[in-house]
Amino acid sequence: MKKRTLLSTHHLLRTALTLAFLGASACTLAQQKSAADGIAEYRAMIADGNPAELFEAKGEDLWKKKRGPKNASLEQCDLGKGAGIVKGAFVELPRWFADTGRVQDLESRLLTCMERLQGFDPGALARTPFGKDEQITLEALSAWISAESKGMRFKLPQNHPEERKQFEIGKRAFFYRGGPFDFACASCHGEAGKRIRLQDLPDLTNNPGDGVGFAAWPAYRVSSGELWSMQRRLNDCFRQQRFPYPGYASDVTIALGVYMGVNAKGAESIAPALKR
Amino acid sequence: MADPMRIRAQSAGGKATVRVLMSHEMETGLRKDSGGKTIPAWFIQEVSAQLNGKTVMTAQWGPAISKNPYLQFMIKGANAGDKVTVSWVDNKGDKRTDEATIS
Amino acid sequence: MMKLNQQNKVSHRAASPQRKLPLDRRWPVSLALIAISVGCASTVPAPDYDSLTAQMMRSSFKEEGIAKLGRLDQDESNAACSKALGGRLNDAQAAAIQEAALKTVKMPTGGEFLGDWRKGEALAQNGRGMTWTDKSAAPNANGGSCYNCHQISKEEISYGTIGPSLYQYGKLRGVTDPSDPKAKGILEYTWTKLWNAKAYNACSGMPRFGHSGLLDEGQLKDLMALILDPKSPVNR
Amino acid sequence: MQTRRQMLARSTQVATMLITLGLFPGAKNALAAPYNAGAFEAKTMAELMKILGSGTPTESRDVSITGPEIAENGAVVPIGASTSLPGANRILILVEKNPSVLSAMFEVSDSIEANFTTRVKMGQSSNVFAVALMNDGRVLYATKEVKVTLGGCGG
Repeated sequence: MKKRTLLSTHHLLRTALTLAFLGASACTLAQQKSAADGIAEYRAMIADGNPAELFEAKGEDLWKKKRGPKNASLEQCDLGKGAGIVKGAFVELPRWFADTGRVQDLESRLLTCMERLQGFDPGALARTPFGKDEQITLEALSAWISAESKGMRFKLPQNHPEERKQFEIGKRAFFYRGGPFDFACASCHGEAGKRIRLQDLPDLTNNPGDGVGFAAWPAYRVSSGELWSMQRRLNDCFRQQRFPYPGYASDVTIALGVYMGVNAKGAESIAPALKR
Repeated sequence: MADPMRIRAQSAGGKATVRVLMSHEMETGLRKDSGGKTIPAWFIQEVSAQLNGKTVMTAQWGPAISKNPYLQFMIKGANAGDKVTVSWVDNKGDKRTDEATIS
Repeated sequence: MMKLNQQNKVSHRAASPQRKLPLDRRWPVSLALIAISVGCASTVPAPDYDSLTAQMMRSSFKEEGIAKLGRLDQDESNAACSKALGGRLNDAQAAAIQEAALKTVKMPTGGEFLGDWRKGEALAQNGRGMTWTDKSAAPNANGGSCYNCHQISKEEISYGTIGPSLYQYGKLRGVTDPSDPKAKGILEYTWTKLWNAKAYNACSGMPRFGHSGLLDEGQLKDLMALILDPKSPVNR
Repeated sequence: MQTRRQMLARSTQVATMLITLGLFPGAKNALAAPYNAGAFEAKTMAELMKILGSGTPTESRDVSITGPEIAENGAVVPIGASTSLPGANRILILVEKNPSVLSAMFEVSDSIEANFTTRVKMGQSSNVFAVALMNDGRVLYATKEVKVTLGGCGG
């Protein structure tokens, strides 16, 4: 709701800016260059002091705090490297979990832990809108857990047949065209060196580089002042793709996570990053 | 209760650079929700910092400071091991104080 | 949208999850192929990822506002181009899709192709419409999103590069007088591209603005004027 | 919107409360002035100076302002304000085209550098100002234009 107001303000801002530029007359190429440089300078100025740190601190607290109907902490949660091991877990997710018989990403795994250890209803957690109630918990937890693998390189396991199957299905979901615009994930992220407006688009069919694309989420969004998890990032991609609404931690989001994560092999994680 | 701040304080050459992140909505009071109702203003108005218990800085802020505010300032005559305390109070009277040791 | 869905019916059925096991009907064929090509029947066939994907898409999404589940339906172009995983279609398949797309194009009534380039510029700037947070799916609620992917007027420096630059589109194609019969070819070509871009490129990444009911005839004329009117900043 | 009087009344209340709570141990020294709600409602720099009881501002090379040429998002614009001159008692950060010009007002003490960095919201492209109020009554400023833009698509 707040978001709508914000978006329309942005729209007005951009219109105003366009009008301002209509008055300008310098060479397009030079303008292009300076705009890109200017934005790079801006990003460098705000890089130090990423408010994502506030969410990391909160996430660490929430991990250790006794909560939920069972009044238990998440300290015994197995994120794939054994109960309670957080460091290095993030750069290997999504992966196969024998106890649930599923491939899970960070957030669907957190739903499992919050259900089994703390007694929360995972369906209710998944239905909670982003930025509200226990979703705030999930966002903070993903900020902290990802931060514990900061600087490490992605190496998703592909040993289990189900992990390989999810990669194949995720690839097909990535190229799945639909909706009134005929868009797929690949429409924007299938090729290197492209932009939407001035925004660089990472090629997610390959490793687009350290701290880019898959290796940059969760992130603090400057525009809304919120911490966006990968689930929320994907949700907004599908919104802009003009698709229906993807369920939180639904199969398609996990399969896409496997596809993008495996492609990002070797990329250094900078999550939680800072994004426009 | 408000979430804790993140305070980093580093000394060099007898001066400490203090960088603070605060967790706050900083709502301007000018935005409307989807129903067209104005979202009431809610923002940090006063910030202060102390070095070993002595006030060295106070500031007044308006709603134009960004959400989850960032502040950087430099304290003279501060050394590693000294304590820096930062406090804020918002327009609803909510407040928060956190402490960090200068490194 | 209605049109799209009707057209989709044939291909939609093939991928529909209601048909429990489309696999069953495909196995004998693929097994036979394996037997012929490898000459060994002990190979374990790979799962049918396309069907699994189709089922997963169905179960993962829910309707929200104007974004109904029918948006997951694929017509022939979308189904074929998805399946190609970013690769090219074979020539015959591409030609068939393009031919079908060309037949969908409705030329403007009264033979007038160009509207107001100023309105066209506003539409090109507007990237809104058709998401689950938009209230209406009617053309007047939609922008053209053109600058998201194309350079158009040189004054707007915030443009995307997914599509080719359209700066001086008309000028480079020698359109000095749009009413000249010599310009008719390029006018029709451009109109067709805007109406249904799949008419020239089976897997074009551009939305089918006319065919999918995203923009109405008046709006398309305004976009035409933006890139073809010699008075538009794009061509000056 | 609150009237200015209501805001003033409330901020006095808050200040009183703070002093009672002992939250500002330094409240008794000159540093902690009560919240100046009026200053944060001023629409122009001239109006602001009147409210603060200060003189006419003059541009000075001894005051500096840092900020980006282009801000990718107006919600977060990093701005630094400082002066190399001794004898500054306040440093202000102003955004000319915001609904109210004053964003932040820092009190300078002997224990602190007259150098502050924070992040402000900008509704549109605008000039931003760093203003130093000097003990001798001079009001010095530096200014810089920041363009506000947005990347990404409009959806």
